[in-house]
Amino acid sequence: MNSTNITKVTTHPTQNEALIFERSQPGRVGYRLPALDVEETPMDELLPAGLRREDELAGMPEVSEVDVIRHFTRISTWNYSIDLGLYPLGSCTMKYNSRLNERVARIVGHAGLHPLATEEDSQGALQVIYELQQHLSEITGLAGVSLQPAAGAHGEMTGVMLIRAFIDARDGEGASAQRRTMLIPDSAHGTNPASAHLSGFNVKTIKSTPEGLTDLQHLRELCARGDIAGLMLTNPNTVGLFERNISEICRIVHEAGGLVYMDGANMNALVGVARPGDMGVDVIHLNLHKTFSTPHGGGGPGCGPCCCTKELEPFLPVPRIVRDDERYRLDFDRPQSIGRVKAFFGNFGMMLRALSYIQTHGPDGLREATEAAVLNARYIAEGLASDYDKPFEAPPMHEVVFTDKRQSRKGVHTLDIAKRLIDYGFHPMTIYFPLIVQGAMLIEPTESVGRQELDQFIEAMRSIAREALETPELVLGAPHTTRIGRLDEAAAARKPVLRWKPVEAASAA
Amino acid sequence: MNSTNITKVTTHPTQNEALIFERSQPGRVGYRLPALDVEETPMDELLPAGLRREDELAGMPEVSEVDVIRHFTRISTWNYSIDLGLYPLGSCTMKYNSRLNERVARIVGHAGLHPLATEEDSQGALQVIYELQQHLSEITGLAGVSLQPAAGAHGEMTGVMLIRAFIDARDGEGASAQRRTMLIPDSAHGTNPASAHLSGFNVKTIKSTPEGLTDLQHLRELCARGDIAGLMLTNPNTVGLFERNISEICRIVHEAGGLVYMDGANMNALVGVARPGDMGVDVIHLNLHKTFSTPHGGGGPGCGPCCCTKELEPFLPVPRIVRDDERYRLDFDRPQSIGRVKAFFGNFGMMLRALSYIQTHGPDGLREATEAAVLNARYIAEGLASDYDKPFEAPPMHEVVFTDKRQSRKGVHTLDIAKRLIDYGFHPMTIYFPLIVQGAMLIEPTESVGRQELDQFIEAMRSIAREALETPELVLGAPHTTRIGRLDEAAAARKPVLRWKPVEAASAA
Amino acid sequence: MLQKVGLKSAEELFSSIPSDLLLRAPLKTPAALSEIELLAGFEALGQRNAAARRPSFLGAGAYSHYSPTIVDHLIQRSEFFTAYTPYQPEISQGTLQAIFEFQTLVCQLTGMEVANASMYDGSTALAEAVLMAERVTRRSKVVVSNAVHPEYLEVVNTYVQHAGIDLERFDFDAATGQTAPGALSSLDDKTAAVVIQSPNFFGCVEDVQALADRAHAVGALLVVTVTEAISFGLLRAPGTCGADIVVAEGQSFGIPLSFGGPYLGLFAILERYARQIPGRLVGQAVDKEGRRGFVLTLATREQHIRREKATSNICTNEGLIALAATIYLETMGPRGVREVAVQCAQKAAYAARRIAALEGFTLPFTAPRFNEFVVRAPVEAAGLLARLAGERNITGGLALSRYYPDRPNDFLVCVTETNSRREIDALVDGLNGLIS
Amino acid sequence: MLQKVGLKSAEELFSSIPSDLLLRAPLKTPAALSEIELLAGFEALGQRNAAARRPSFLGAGAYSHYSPTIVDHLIQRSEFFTAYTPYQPEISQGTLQAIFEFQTLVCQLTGMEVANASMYDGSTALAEAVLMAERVTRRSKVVVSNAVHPEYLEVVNTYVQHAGIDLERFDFDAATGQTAPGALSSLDDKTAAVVIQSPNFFGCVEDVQALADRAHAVGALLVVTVTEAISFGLLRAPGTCGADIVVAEGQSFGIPLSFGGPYLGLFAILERYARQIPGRLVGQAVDKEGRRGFVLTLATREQHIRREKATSNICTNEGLIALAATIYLETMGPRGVREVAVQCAQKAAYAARRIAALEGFTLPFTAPRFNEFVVRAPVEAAGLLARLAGERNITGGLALSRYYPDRPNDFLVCVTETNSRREIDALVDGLNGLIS
Ligand SMILES: Cc1ncc(COP(=O)(O)O)c(C=O)c1O
Ligand SMILES: Cc1ncc(COP(=O)(O)O)c(C=O)c1O
Repeated sequence: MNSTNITKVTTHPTQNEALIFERSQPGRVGYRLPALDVEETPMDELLPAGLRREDELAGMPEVSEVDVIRHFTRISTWNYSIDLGLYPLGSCTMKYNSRLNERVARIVGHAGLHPLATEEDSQGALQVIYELQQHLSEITGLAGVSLQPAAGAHGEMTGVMLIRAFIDARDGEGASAQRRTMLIPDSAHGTNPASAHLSGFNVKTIKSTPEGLTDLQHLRELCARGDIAGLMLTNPNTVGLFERNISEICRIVHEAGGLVYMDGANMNALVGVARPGDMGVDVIHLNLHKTFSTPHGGGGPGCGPCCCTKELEPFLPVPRIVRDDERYRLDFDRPQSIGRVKAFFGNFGMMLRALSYIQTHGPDGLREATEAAVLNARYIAEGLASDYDKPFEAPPMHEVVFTDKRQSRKGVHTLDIAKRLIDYGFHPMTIYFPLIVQGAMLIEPTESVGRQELDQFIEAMRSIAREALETPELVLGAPHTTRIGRLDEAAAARKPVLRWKPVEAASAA
Repeated sequence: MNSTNITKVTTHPTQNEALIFERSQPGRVGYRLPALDVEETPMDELLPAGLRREDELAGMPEVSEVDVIRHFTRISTWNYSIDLGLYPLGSCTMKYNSRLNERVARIVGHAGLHPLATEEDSQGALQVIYELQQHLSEITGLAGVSLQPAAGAHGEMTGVMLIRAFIDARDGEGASAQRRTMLIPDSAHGTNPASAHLSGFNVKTIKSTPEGLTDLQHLRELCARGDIAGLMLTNPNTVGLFERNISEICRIVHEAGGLVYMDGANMNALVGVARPGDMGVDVIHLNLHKTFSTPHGGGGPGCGPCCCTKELEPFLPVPRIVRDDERYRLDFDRPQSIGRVKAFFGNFGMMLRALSYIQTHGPDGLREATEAAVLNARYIAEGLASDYDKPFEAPPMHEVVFTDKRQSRKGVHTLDIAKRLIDYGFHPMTIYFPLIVQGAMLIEPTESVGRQELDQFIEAMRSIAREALETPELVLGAPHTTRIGRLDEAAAARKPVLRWKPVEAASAA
Repeated sequence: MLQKVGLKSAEELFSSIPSDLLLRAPLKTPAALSEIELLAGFEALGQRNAAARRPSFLGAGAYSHYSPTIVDHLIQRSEFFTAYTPYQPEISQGTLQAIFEFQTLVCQLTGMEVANASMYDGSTALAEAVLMAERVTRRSKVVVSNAVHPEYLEVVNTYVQHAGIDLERFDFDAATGQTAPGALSSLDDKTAAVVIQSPNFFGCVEDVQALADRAHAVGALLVVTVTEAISFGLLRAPGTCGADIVVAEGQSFGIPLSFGGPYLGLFAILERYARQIPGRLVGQAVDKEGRRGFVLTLATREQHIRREKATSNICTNEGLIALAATIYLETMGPRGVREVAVQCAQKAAYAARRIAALEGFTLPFTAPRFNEFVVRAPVEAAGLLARLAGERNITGGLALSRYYPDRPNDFLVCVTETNSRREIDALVDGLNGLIS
Repeated sequence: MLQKVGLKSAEELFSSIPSDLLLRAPLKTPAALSEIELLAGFEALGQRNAAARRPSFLGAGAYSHYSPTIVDHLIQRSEFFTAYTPYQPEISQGTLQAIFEFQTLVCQLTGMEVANASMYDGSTALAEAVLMAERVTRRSKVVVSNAVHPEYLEVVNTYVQHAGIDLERFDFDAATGQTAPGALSSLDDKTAAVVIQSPNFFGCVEDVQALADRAHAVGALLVVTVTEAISFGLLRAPGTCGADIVVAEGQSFGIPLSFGGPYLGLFAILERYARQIPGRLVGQAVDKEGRRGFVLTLATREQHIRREKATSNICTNEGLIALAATIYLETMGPRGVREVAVQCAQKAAYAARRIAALEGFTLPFTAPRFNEFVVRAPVEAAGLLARLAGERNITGGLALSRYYPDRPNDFLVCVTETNSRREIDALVDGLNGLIS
């Protein structure tokens, strides 16, 4: 007898919350507005009928306030979140999102400020931006900072465009047209080549060495061809290793006339310990939603500041936020600027949070966070070494990658291990990234977790390793404890259903 | 093979969150305070050593901020709550707690106001209290209102003391000493007799009729003895029926020289429809945390205003909040007052929320809420009539009581049905109250639920009724889907463990 | 739905109510407001509470302490604030475990053995303590210090007026401000309890042990009240000085001032009296598979079982506020609670020193203090404080004439960690400036 | 723990970093602040943003709308705001279902068939739309109206500068303020798209259908941008007027102004282009037992699979803001969205009427409008608005000289449901008073 079946009830309201559209009841409302307090203009005078919509927004849900509350409270329980525990998504730096920062971002003087208020009327906000720029400059060792980009990839695009603008200015449009190659390691995040492409570069891939580092030899070869605009490097790289030849790498690229872009997604391993600017890096983006703790929000918003050397600074997006004595102002007068990458000034709400993070930690706290992040990753590396294969020998920085080589011999793959981890109460690690590691499992604990929970995680992973040997079907069938099992993603992509439709309409279609 | 066992993992962090004391790690802190900014006084000068504590608060937990966040987020998931769905605890009026009211209560001008600020400095708060008094007076039809009591039982105590003070004043201490009997129906809530006792009354129980109403004959008999101070009556009563003889009841009690106290816990059935003052009631308490939607908070805080007739008003607790033209002030000059029942002015934060509730609804909205609450209870009464026995014929007001008579023939009792309801995703109803109904199941849906969910609830209850017949062991063993099963309450009471102790201390003890 | 239940109109829902009792017109309450309007209205009312935004030295039973941001955030989890009393333990373990932690923390702070799940506030907790002392000792006289918060005394008076308890008052030493064990002349074998507050209403720390010894000598209990619970961080725990019942106002643990409530009554006792304690108790339990959980326990003390013979009439208590205090205490931890206490005491000492040095001002009491002290001004205090508020925008403290007409020039100053040195200096300056 | 991993000191953690690269001194960032100090600091900065608390008639791409209280409350559920992109569907169904609802709502509002899970904001969404039009049509010329938000135009310029796309601009009619189909002279078979905004930057509602017809006649797409998304509540949906791609700024749906971000890019298209859409898509799926769930889908368009050949480089999007907009829209419902739109239009009409009646002021454009309109003052607008702010405490609108030096006296006024009649009257009074 299967005890799950007899006791499981299939009508549980929280477990079966429908789409809001399916809960709609004509006539229900969840809002209350004040009555119109001006003389009404006849509708036809207001807008000709031909310009008005006629469908009365049919199909939008009609529900009460408590319906909405229950709807979202219920479906929220289907999510894992940092506040429930370790969220070891490698490369994503799922650290604790301080509630203080949320409070800061909601201060009326900030949250209620219109972006087109005059400089005079927005001195506080401009100061926030200016100070954060200063701090990020200090942290990265790079002089120029723009906070305009909305996320990491956006910062990449901005940074790569800086490189292009710089080279065009340096070499002249004609000559620089010969430099259209951007080197990117095979281990890089997908946004790197995509961003390079957006800026009109051709991507060439550099190999990694068996130790997991950039292949210097290959780099030299590629650089020798005279067409390189630059290199996009992640450091520590996406397998969690510091590119110990970074200075040499920068030298090679620079000597070949190129510039070095650093993907700063992994800055949580470096803040307060080492600075990209000191390594020879020319441009970097940061992810405030990783290193500086602004909430990931189920997929954003982010903020992807672009930091660069003095030489590149003239090319940063306009407007720049600058200080004249005690006054902050917008500087649009940057003739060499690549232009605007976003309306207004970027994701200001995230800047408030990041500044709050920096002020809360102080210089020592920032360094301590880095130390803890690295130590925690080391601890996991050590704890799992006996049960999982590590593709690279070197001790990792803030994240560690394993492969499923050993487990896959029994037919258990990374995906299965990840899903089984859910049963153990943890969010899975990043899987199948970086691409250069077979069945990669990239684990980043961050500093926001204590030893007790690290031990629980290690124990869970080791237990899964044992299960993979002894009861592989348990792992292959996971997760067993969630509302729904593994979903058929292939079928979903084959015949995509991307929106809800009313039953009649859906069946008619 | 039992599929639960193979897939269930016992180390799940969220499911196994320990007591915070068990997570303590020496040296961890979760707070940050500014540095002391005044010259330090040597400790011995500040306080003699003999007055200082020496234990350094040993045993208190040392944890980080994220530890605290995860601790409470995790254990919170073990709770059911209104926001997850219907919470049909009869007599408790678990209606939706508006977020707007929470926001109102946190407005700095209110939340940051010290209770001993001068009248001049607290006019806004005094106005809030005054206006709420006025509205509650309008709603109950009773002239005098004190918001000082902190909960329903506290309001009862206050109200009963008013009765005593009134009688003492009317009859003179000597004569009134003969009137020490408070009549209370057998169906009353336990706080009623307890409050009467606190005020020095002897409780006599009145029987209910087979229809579930106060036995008028018995009431007359008891009143005939000349010693009654009053009657405490709940209306609608605790089986959800309106005491249709209420006017007659009041007449009988009044003629016998007593006063009528109405327990207003069930006012959600009457607001905007009928007023206790019009029925002849002399005193009533309200539960702002029921009828007026202030959050139940896992067991409080509440607010239990006491409303009374003009005749009783001089006896209300001091200070009264009164208005002189445009100014609000505290009136301490009430020589007949029973005195203070609480420091300061009562649970002001709850008053803000209740006032917000009244303002949000408006007169029509208040009545509509009442109608919906009653209609929903009727709908459930109707929906369950075929599967559960109803002890009383009459259609219910805002709540309906059933008995387990039919189910208990198969050995399934109210407790089992309640626990099984958990598996169906609902909080159980109030059980074994009122005491006059065998295996009472008292169901109060409130207005905060739509038909869809009522249907789900009815379906769940009917399904349990079927299970009780077909697979009673399923019901007897419930709940099956919770972290823990039924707890051994008897053992817990026999050898109570009421606090955590460090392991050494605990084992030494 | 009306149809489904066999009705034709909403009116018919109320057919069991005699028609002469039915309201014929809508209630005369205000018309429905939208969110925008309603918020604007409450904001405007808040603006009329001038004291709420002013640097303040008011204490006297309600204290301005900093509450870490996570406290208010966590209590707003739906799962906590929209649940009720954990009657169904399987589905309320979050609340139950939090209360169990709360009870433990209260024991640790007070040095007592058992604590309940909360009372309404400090004042009602004290009243219940007096009633409990009578139950435990079966004696009827209770001797109460005059240095207990005057509003607490009033509440005790109200609660015991019909309980057959004689309240006697004993005085404090006019020079030290401490209650004088010598004044306890009337203790005898009818005395159920001696009731004190420490730090007392005037901010003076009492010699709890000496008073406990006096009480115990006649077989009476010592009931200790604390209004400023942060003092637990620095002062000897009453439980280690002979207290039998400790009650306290828990508002200091991260709870907003909110014009006096909701606050939090702490109630802690010795284990041997556990079955006499009022209010709810949470205890540990196990399920059939031996898993630990928590339940409401010793319910036979309570009104829903024992009715008029219950240890109290309390039902709804201060659940969410107790949760807030629990989160506050766990976030602050032992170090944090101690540091707040030390800062309060240090800043109060600084303020007291500076005020005492002003021409014309004296501190009438000499006893050791925690964070409150009485100042005697050269002029009538209420007027002085009103001018300080109006001209300097500082709420300088509480004019004692509110409770003690015979102390026209005295006012009570409270200093906490939220008062910056700048504020203290401005207070001192203001007092000086308004007098000279 | 250091020991456990075989290290003696924290420094050793960084032994793979060449020692000459290691920082020798602490960072020169500010010293750590406590919560109290930090909040006070940000409050003080907030006070210096004078515009935030003033009645305001600023719009131009960012709008003051009322957001029901539950929106901000619900997005603060830990389960939403501390989760990330739903890579693991079994443990992210809350986020996924919410996005699926979001996509549906965006389709309903725009009248389009497919919407993605969000872009950074309206401006970048427009840039991506231009890039997509090029991909879809394999044509390289894009014709953009001069009445598109100037900052959006700048962003498009930046994005396309290396994409081999020629941007051509076409003008609006100086009298009506609408883009003139007649100005679309350069359309040809190299034209990938015609790009317009409606209501346009000057608040004028465009004749979308006519422009669509022109574009379609040469096989080009019509891209419609909307900065004031509440206009969907009243104006014909672009999808019913021939639009091929609709992008919008979703900030109007309950998102705070927050000095320009985070906002929300809406991106909606016809189904046939689905595999060319940038950004994330959530689709319906089933598990083995046939239960419905949701997953990220059509991932082969995206950078993590397709790398440089992806439809966009976007990864992190505006998840939480999309959630807020979803909650806003579901709370308001069709009636609420429409009522807000109608109130905006009504109040703007009232304001326009009153201002137009003022001596010296004119409204230069005659086209139908939604809730924004240009006013021509008798004096230089920036100075007038500065005086209005300083003397009357009203932010009267946006001086168009910021973007159009040739329009010194023009300013753009925006009126929403949050502007009370009193505020509008004060604006009118102020303008009148400062001129006469
Ligand atoms: C290594 C790396 N680079 C770039 C990115 C892109 O950042 P974003 O998602 O903020 O656009 C990510 C994040 O997902 C990343 O992990
Ligand atoms: C009928 C009835 N009377 C009185 C009370 C007591 O109210 P409170 O819990 O607020 O003290 C309750 C609530 O539990 C009740 O249901």
